[in-house]
Amino acid sequence: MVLIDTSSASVTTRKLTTAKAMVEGISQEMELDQSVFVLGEDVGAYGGIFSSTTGLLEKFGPKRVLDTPISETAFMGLATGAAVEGMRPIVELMFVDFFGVCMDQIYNHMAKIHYESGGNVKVPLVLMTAVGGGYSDGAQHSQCLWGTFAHLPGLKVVVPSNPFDAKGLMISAIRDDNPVVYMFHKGVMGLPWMAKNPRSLGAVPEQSYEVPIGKASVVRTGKDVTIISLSLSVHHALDAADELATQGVDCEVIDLRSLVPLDRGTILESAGKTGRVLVVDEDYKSFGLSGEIAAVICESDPRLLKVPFARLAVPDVPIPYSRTLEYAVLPTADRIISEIKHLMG
Amino acid sequence: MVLIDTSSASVTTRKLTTAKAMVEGISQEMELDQSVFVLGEDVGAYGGIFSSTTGLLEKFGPKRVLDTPISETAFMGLATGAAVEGMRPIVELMFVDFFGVCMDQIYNHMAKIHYESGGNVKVPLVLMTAVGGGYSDGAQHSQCLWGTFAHLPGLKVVVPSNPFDAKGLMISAIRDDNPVVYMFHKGVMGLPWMAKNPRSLGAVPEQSYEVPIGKASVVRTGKDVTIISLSLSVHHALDAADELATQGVDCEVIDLRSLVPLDRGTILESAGKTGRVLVVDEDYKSFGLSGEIAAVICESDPRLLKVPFARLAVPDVPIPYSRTLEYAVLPTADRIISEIKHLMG
Amino acid sequence: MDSQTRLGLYKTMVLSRSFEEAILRDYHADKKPAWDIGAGLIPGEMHLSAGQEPVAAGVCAHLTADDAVTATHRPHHFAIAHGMDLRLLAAEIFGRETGLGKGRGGHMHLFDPSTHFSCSGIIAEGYPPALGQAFAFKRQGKDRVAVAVTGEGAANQGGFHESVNLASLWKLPVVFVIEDNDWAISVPRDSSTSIRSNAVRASSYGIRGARIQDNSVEGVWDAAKTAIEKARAGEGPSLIEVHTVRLWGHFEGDAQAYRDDLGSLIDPIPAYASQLESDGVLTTELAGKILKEAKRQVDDAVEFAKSSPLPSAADAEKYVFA
Amino acid sequence: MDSQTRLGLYKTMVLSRSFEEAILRDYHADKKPAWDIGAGLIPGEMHLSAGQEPVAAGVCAHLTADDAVTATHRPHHFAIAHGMDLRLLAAEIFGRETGLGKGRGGHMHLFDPSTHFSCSGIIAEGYPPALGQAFAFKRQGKDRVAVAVTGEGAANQGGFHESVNLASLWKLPVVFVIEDNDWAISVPRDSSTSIRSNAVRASSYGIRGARIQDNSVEGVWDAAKTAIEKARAGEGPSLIEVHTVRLWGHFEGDAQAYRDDLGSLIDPIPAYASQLESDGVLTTELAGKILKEAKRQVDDAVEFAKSSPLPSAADAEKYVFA
Ligand SMILES: Cc1ncc(C[n+]2csc(CCOP(=O)(O)OP(=O)(O)O)c2C)c(N)n1
Ligand SMILES: Cc1ncc(C[n+]2csc(CCOP(=O)(O)OP(=O)(O)O)c2C)c(N)n1
Ligand SMILES: [Mg+2]
Ligand SMILES: [Mg+2]
Repeated sequence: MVLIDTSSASVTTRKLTTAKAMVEGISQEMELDQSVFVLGEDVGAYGGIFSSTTGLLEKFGPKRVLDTPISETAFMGLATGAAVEGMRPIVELMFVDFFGVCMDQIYNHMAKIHYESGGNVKVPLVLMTAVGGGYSDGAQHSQCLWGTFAHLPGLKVVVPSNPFDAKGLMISAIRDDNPVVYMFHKGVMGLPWMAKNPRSLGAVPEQSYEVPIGKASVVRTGKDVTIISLSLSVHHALDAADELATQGVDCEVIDLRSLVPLDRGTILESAGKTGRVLVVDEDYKSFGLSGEIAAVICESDPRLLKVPFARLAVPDVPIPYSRTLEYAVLPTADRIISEIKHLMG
Repeated sequence: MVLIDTSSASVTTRKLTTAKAMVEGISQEMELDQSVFVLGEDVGAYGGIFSSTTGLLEKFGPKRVLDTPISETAFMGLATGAAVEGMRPIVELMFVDFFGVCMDQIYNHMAKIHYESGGNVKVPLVLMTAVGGGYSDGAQHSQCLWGTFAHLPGLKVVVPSNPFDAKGLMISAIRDDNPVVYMFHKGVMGLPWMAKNPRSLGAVPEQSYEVPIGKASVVRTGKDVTIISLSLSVHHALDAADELATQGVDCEVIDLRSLVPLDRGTILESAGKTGRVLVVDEDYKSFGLSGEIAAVICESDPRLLKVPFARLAVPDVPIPYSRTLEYAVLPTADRIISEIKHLMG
Repeated sequence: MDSQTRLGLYKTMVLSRSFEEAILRDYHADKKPAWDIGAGLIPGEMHLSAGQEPVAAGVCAHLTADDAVTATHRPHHFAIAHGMDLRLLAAEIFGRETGLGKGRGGHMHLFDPSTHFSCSGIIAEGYPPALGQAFAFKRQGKDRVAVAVTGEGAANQGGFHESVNLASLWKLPVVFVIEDNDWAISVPRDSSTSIRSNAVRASSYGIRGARIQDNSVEGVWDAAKTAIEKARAGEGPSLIEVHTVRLWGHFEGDAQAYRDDLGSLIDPIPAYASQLESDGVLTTELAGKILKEAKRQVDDAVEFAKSSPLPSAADAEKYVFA
Repeated sequence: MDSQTRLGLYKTMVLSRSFEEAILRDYHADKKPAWDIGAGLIPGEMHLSAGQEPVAAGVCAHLTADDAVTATHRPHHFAIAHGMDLRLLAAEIFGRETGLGKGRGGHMHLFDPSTHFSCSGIIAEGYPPALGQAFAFKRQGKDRVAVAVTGEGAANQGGFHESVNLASLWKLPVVFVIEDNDWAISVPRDSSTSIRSNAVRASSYGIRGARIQDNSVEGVWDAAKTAIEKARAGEGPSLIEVHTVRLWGHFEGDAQAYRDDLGSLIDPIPAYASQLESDGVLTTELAGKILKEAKRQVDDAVEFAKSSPLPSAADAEKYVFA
């Protein structure tokens, strides 16, 4: 389904960080389509606190790359209104943790207008936002919250884990006629000032391409156990799978890439194959993604599961500041390994 | 666990509506404890749009029952700050649908301060709010959203379905040293201007009593199938169970009463007994309560389920205005019956 | 002001009132004997704007269908003054498949692409999207404007502050309108607002502010003329507060026990009629013709609505995504 | 102003600066060679207040530990001026079990019951809880006050508007303080705020507003004196904006490439020292003693922090509920 064949000779790729891949996707769409513009806090001269807009101001100027006041309700709504009038805004919420100051604009307006209008009004925009912890930013700057967004109808929710997907999903999101929440984990951006992560740098085609929204990716095939994950946790899952392989456990790793739509087919197929499922989710455990996956499986057929369903997620505690505590609640490769061992009995 | 023995001769009960029972709980606590006060929009002379505060202004005066401006961020935060200084506010968010204008105060402050302070600061307050649809109030005034609140750590979430629980849970909530979100469905209040509902009127002790937070109630025992539900849907579930009984299907009905804490024990016990589970939930289907229950069951033991897990919830669509559409997405007794028949094979 | 304009204002107000009187009848008709808000041909909350017509008429007289209006939970007078097709409006209120939103939205959620009209059931939250419409108009190089409406109660919501500041900063062609009807449900203005006039608040944002007393449609017309011309000319936003009157309660069914000034309310429509009559612009006969024509349009719209099909339950999940 | 008071202001500023210099050193010490925000003894974002000490010193001089202060993501100067135990503060910043919040909160989330101090990492959202503290004080019949702080960038957030309106309406004993350091991360004031001075906005709420230029600690002291006395006397809230200076970047690691006025910034502490010296209140010797005493306290606190245990991973789920 990926609309570019990266093995073809005509495709030129370079290694880019996730952040640079995202920006390239935005930039290419801005060149193609005058109605695309970017707004948010510190997206201009600063280039985005997590480098999601670096260089765009220089390239496209202040009429298309706009620093806003710290007025999320006003500028989220501005994005919605501009989208209604035919523009295609990309609006950044600096940290997803700030959703509470503007959630009404997001879920009562952006998300619902298309439905309330009986399909007569479209709201094509991208709401991009930084998620995730692991660097001691505390309870108000470290959350994932994709479960919160996915629970409310009317928003697509995409969560890239690597440079290739980041660019392709950004392009798809911009071209989508719906509001798409694009959640990028700070830890996958490849930022020079955060813990280095080899999977945050990868081959990205120069050309424009789409990664379809709603299609999970089986990033590692295996027969013993299925790890369903997304965003930074995919990296940990792959690290764990590498380690487990040396111990004779063959893990399949699924990168969901999008929560809405959720790729139920890929989940069910893999669960059916391995009979053992671990969800690894950096969002809060209860009433979120991990539960939804349990429901998907057991409303299809609970007998798919040879052993009890398992989930590794933040155990319903605000993200602690101190590193010892934070790493006690975040999913890590080590904890994935021990969960898998437990599943293997 | 209910701290009053309603069968005892010394207990005097009267039939009250849920709204009156709630108000009585508030009123008795206000008499006992000077630090309890009530604030919100139209809670004074109007008595609460859904009669959650009727008569309190007359009884306790404007220093303890305060109409606020339409400034939810300011007055939610006011409640939090007052609680930190030793008061016990009851703050009303008129419709839960408005959470988006003040969610930051709720989940970044009210919910997290206790944790962030390392347990040094307590935030004892009740956030009460009206939920639910069924009377054509459209996409911005008809939601339940308990899944949204339950997903975020630090808030207890209670959801009474009847007058007895409404009073007892209110008293427990006021006495609790944590922020408790108290969600009352408009359809269970027994309002004279809404569709009548016999279960919204019931025997309520005159005395003060607590209903413990975190304990589900098995409101009907049965052996064939478990219906797990809450709030207004419990009434529909009981109606469906009555009807199904005449057809030889014996339903157990669980009223969760609280989402946080979630009474996993009662869920697992019943699922283990019947092997057939239907969750009936007026909140959105995906990434919410119904998924969480699936996870609870299948992380314990997927073989508890003799047939696939089933859930009847709002199918991820904004609540439509037109009655035909709204009743096509809400859980109704008829749809519960057909789901159960399907489960019974 | 010329007579044609004055008559135009009068006609708009009469049309709006006639429409709401018809809705009022049908809203209450089939909720008896036990009044049930969810019952009848028109269920749900119903916020009528009777008394506030001068605000909508005075403002919208300066707009074309290319200009945007975002209204509140009390939207009919603005929808009608801005030229919404009455049939689509009525059919939406009756929850029909032929309605503006195919029955999905209802009376607080009207979205009309052909008049760039929208509204919201969340107070003050109609302001921010209006900024975006104005932003788009500006980028598209048009002199179109966006009008954003709230009540005086809503002006104490954070979205108000953020929106007016941002519009001023970016010199967006927006006209902010506050309908001060003295009440926010049961809460009087002096229990919600720390100052007497929201026009004062304009100075917090470096924009022009005006307050129109007496619910005067011509006063509104004047102030809106200036504000809209300035917005079209690229001079940025203005704020207009109108002291108006809520004739019929917050929503239908509101007994208004909290209010004891009901006897002193002045209905602006007969008041304006007398003024026009004493100025020789209107005669009893012409007034009759205007009313008759309004009723004809309204009857047609209501008839259209009632004879339209309800949406099919099978389609309930349509339109979540484009 | 008497010499003791002036010296007191100076000492407070020096203590705050000394503390932040120590934090600055330890923050950067172990993040090299590849600077990693999550590494080292003090990980995470670090917003230091150097340059803004006059605001905290001038305001808090009028408070006792019974009064409340809610500060921002940049809270140290207020925490220190309001008398927070330096050991608890340092240990929290180092993420230790002995910290104010047992290492759960971190530098943006300081909650001190003994000085009624709190802060928030969400801009402007510290205002609303301050109203509640003031409300409680009023109900308890005490003349205690609550001081609520934001930056000039935060003043464009909805919570600002709602809070000031409500405080005015209910005549709550709150003093709103705006630290205008010209910048909100990379966004200069004139790109965020549609007017020159937030003191103007006070008139939108019918309260007193003052703006202090030149980062003058004595100017702040004067204005705060009036505001706090009025609040204690039941005369309701005031707003004070101080034009101050952010000496060290938004957070540590901020290269400030967006800013070209760094050369012209005036450090208020040496500036005040010279003023006090030329007024004969301070000598070089006394200044040395003050600095030495400050450093002693800071060293003690940092030593306490570093020698304290880290929280145990097993306790991560404690304290979600009381
Ligand atoms: C954010 C939010 N809070 C509360 C409400 C409930 N509510 C609906 S209308 C209303 C009163 C609005 O008063 P005002 O703005 O003066 O408008 P009016 O009804 O007088 O036209 C309230 C409180 C809401 N819709 N949205
Ligand atoms: C609601 C919200 N939006 C955005 C941010 C990110 N942020 C943190 S500090 C800051 C700038 C604040 O500027 P100002 O209020 O002037 O305070 P200063 O940093 O200058 O002290 C921003 C945008 C936030 N913390 N909260
Ligand atoms: Mg009003
Ligand atoms: Mg600043």
